[in-house]
Amino acid sequence: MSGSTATVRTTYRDALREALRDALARDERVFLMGEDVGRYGGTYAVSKGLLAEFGEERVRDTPLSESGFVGAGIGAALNGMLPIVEVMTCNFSLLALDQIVNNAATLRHMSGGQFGVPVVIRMATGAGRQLAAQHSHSFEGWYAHVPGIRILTPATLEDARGMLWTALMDPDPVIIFENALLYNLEGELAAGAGPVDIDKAAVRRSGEALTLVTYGGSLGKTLAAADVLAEQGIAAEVIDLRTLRPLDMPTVLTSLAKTHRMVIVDEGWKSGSLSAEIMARVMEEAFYDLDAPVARVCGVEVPIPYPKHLEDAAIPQVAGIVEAALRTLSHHV
Amino acid sequence: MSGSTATVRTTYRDALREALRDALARDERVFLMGEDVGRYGGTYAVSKGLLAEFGEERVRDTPLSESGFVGAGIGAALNGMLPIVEVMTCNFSLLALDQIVNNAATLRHMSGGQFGVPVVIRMATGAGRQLAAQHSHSFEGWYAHVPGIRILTPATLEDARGMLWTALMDPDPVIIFENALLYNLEGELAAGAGPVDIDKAAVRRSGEALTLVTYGGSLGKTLAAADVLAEQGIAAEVIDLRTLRPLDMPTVLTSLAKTHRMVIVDEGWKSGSLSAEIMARVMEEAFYDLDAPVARVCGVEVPIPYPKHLEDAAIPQVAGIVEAALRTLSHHV
Amino acid sequence: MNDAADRVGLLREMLRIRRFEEKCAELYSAGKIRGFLHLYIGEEAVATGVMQSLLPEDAVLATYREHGHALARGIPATAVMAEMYGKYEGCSRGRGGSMHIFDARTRFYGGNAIVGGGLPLAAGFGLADRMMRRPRVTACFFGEGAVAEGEFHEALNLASLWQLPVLFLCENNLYAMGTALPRSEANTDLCEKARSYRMPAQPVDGMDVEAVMAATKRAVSEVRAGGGPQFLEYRTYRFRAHSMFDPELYRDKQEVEEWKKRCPIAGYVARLEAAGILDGQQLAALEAGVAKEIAAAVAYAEAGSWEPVEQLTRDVCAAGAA
Amino acid sequence: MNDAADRVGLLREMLRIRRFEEKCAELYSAGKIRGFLHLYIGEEAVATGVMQSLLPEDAVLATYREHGHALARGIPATAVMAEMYGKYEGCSRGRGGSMHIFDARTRFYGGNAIVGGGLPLAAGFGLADRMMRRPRVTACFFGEGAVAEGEFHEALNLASLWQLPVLFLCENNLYAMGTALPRSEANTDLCEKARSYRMPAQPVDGMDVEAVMAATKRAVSEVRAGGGPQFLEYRTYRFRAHSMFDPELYRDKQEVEEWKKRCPIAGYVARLEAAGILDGQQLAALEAGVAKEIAAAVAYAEAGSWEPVEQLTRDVCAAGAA
Ligand SMILES: Cc1ncc(C[n+]2csc(CCOP(=O)(O)OP(=O)(O)O)c2C)c(N)n1
Ligand SMILES: Cc1ncc(C[n+]2csc(CCOP(=O)(O)OP(=O)(O)O)c2C)c(N)n1
Ligand SMILES: [Mg+2]
Ligand SMILES: [Mg+2]
Repeated sequence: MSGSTATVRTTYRDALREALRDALARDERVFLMGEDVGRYGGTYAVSKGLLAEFGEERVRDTPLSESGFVGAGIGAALNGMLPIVEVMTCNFSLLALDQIVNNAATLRHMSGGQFGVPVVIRMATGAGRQLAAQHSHSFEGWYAHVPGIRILTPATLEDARGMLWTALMDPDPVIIFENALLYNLEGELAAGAGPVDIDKAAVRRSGEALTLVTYGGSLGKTLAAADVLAEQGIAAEVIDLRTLRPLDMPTVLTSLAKTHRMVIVDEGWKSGSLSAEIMARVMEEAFYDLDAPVARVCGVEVPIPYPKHLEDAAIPQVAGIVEAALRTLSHHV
Repeated sequence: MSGSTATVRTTYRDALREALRDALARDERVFLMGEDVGRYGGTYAVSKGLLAEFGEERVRDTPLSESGFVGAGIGAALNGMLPIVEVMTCNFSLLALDQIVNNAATLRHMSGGQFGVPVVIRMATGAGRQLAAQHSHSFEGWYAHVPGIRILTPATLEDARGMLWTALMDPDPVIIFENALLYNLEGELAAGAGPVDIDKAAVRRSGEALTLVTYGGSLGKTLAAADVLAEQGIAAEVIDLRTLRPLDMPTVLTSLAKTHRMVIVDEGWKSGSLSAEIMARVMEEAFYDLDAPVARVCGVEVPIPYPKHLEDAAIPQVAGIVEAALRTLSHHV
Repeated sequence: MNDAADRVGLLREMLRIRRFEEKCAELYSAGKIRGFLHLYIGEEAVATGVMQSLLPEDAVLATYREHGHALARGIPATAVMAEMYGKYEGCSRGRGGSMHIFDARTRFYGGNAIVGGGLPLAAGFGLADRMMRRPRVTACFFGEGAVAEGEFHEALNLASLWQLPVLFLCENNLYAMGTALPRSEANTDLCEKARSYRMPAQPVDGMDVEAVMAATKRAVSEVRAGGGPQFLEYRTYRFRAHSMFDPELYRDKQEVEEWKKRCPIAGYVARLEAAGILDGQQLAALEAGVAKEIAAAVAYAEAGSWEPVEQLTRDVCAAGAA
Repeated sequence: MNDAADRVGLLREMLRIRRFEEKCAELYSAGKIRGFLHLYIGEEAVATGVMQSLLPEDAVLATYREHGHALARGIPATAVMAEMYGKYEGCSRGRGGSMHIFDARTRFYGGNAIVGGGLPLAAGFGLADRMMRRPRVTACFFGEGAVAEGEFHEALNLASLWQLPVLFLCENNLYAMGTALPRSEANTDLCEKARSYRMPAQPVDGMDVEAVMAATKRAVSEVRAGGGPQFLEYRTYRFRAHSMFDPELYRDKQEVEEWKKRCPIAGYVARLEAAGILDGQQLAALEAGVAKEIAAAVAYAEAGSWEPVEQLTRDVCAAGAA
């Protein structure tokens, strides 16, 4: 939005906080609600300082009642507010899933279009911190199955800063999945950075040899894999989906039409993962563009184990992505 | 199991009841628990009469507390029982999903193999009865994403009669999805029908022109579509997956190796559906067998509307399956 | 409640519901209404008495057994009946059917078919009103079966903790499908349970429309004045089966007959007659008016149209399907 | 509780936990233990007193703050420490880590990191025992923060309704992460809440190991005798942060210091000394024994092995991955 080219050094966490602060300041209908968002400062310190700035009405600590406060966020949205509900991590969101699927995603349709639910639900997602089986889920791809909700996965500082407001302006429920490994991500952000679109996938790196499709926490690893491939003279294009529902297939297919080969990287358990859906869409919409079967690098189908070496083996890593890319390139038509 | 060829006329509902009765009689560790399974006789009359036969300890009505009684079933299984928990319909199962994913599916692994959860959870699934958005979900494909649980979808009288005991003997959690439209299905069942395997997909009709893959409530429509195709001289092979997790891909791929063309029929919302996973597996394992892209006929991405004409339009129908098959056959290599 | 016209008005409201429901049962048998159908017959005094106590700016949330609430709240019988048919002219454009009546004009937010699913929403409604300093209340209906659900617990605690302007209105008809209350609650004193959340709670004779109105009016005014949420338990009974599929194996005919003697309509007719406010002729006139309204509703629904199948994915999201 | 040896034994158990936890904090800083680590320092009297009241055939369910429970239940410190390291020799084969201690031999069923997630399981344990007519009890620990969760409500009702042999053991340390009880419960009298399920409930001084033991023993024997479930609220305090990431913005240093004066270990040492049961030399000997045990545990963990990565998908299902 700003024409300036000045940048500030910041983190994903701070960018998220800036977005929250901005939203709270912009519109009195906005409030933030969730477990320990206030006094504690947010489990990941995202909302630190906001309680002092906006008061406890608008930065509202909740009891441990996921279904209750997510449902309350939906109700408040129906009744004129623009709530931002933080579910500490997606691991606990299953407790609120009925409210999300049977109320938030469904009310507009069931009411014949009379009511909308402009709620934004934020949650941390992903493995990689040795938190073991119950605290390492990646459910964003799973949520992307449900019509009536939009699923966002900011992977960059720009998107951490910019997606929230656009999501709040969406008249329908939006869930933002923040990969917990990204909170400490550091980098430069345009000084005037503000809202960004939430409709398009982004080409994060350009290339002709093959297309690597990913999102969220796996973007960094995928870009690193592209670096490794580049050292071998292979130019991989890297697409960050940004929004998992609705999928921006045109951007994905445009790249495929150029490269004819694709690898999808996605931390979720392989079977029924988001990668499967993209493979299915490619099958349906661009089968004859393919010079090799689309491959995927996914989470292994195991509850995430605690020890680092096993956890590392359970989720996508740079070496595995490179290997899948090379295998894909080795197919001859 | 029996060598006899005598059959009895029965229904899917009665076959399920026979299976429950048999299980309750066979092993004192077995009990049935759920909302209105006892006095009411079961919402779909599946358990009618069992309370009188086995008493209220073993045919146990529960309060409306899905998370509570599903969790209790898991706990009882950990503590030596073989519980059959009925969640009235999959629509309400989201309330119990945390227990299923974070406890039932995870405890064996988290405990390093010390504990297993031999619970069987039964639920009705599917649309087609004008019950509108909140009561018409098809979540079986969604559940199939989760490692550590087995997903069964009996589509025939044999499987309605035979899957339960095998599921109970499985040392891990098994969820049985009964498509509610099947309860009245009538037909002949072998007089001595008993347990069946739950590992293999079944070829329900043999053919060479293309493979139709489906399961559960869509099997009937798919067979009907095969009839229509047969009238046009097209021999479709129909595969009933039977078990959605783990998928029996060998049976699917054997058929594909013969027909080279495939259509998947699945009532779940298209994006992220089970059909996507099968397309992904075909892409990975049998790409070069394909003479045309695999197609799918799925639920439209909309909460199921109440009026019949809209509901019919929202879920797979015979005409749509035939059309998809013809389109697939029209591709030339 | 001294005004004769008001009292006759209450009777008329209850009659409207009763006759509407009877017609629905008929139309269900005729295949005009499909899916699940849950009738409110026997419980008419509750919705009638409650709605009289609310203002237009208040919000109402109900369950799948909500035709009575919809009518009493002022949604035209025509639009409700068209919804039952699934017609485009229905109040939810036909998308919802019997279990999902919605109406923005009267702030009627459903029609929720997940037991307990409306309770957290109600807390959110109250939170919004409180944050915006609006003197509104939210009335949330649910059956006694919902009390066992975790969402009951979470919502009551939130509402009380944050002192939200919400009325939790429990329609205790003694059964959840086939499950009698003592088979689902260790403690069948539901008011005591509600009080354990530090919320005022009061049992009300749900078969007496004036008692319902009196108790609810008092609660509404306290809630509106900022006194925090309240819980009301209306003791009532459904005279019919749970839904059209229920063989009613779980309760005695005898018990049903006993409760029918306490019919909220027959009892009120007798009371108004004894008070000299109503005579046979007036009652017949009331019935005739109601019959006319119902007939018009059926005619409206019959004459309604089916939404074009091309619009199937409309209203999944505000701007087309996602 | 008159036997001097028993009393010294209680002290030793508490000391084992305290020193174990202190060592864990150290090892966490050294990067040997990873993930989330929740220490039990300050609350040792609870697990110690409770475990003394249980029989080997009873079952125990705990939370992510369960090292103390595991040790007090009799899982060797070696196996627990190896689990913290994620070593193959850990009691959960390293798969679980700090939050997921499991042990079949002592019937220790975790180690559940979903707040409230163990409560329905406990009801199921009790149901199994009741159906099989086994004179066992199930002890289910949870924090006061879990009381707001719907599963608390559902599980307490089920257990009471069905009169299951379950002990609901609430460790009320006043905070759930940074949320003080009055900010999460409209009614902070947790025993009153439990009683609303028609369940006997009793507050216990959780800083006094003998009080814990006395109250728990009585409850256990009543539950075992078939009296139905009971609720015990242990009033205690965690001296450390919630986890290793917590800057503790939400409570006064002052408050922490006040509670530390009630340290369950220091207080008990003083009591035993006053009773002439313990002197400085004996205490030093105790400490030395404990130090040796902890050192052995660390050595065992250090010497442990990493599970081969080829076994990654083992134990997803009984017979390989599904
Ligand atoms: C979460 C959930 N569980 C189960 C059901 C199935 N069901 C529909 S109505 C009903 C009974 C509810 O009883 P109650 O709350 O007392 O209301 P009533 O029908 O008596 O008005 C049940 C179990 C449901 N709709 N939602
Ligand atoms: C369902 C769920 N919600 C949130 C969390 C995150 N969380 C972990 S511990 C904790 C605090 C729990 O407090 P309490 O129950 O009092 O136990 P304590 O930590 O004080 O022992 C929270 C909110 C979780 N693990 N599970
Ligand atoms: Mg009821
Ligand atoms: Mg606590």
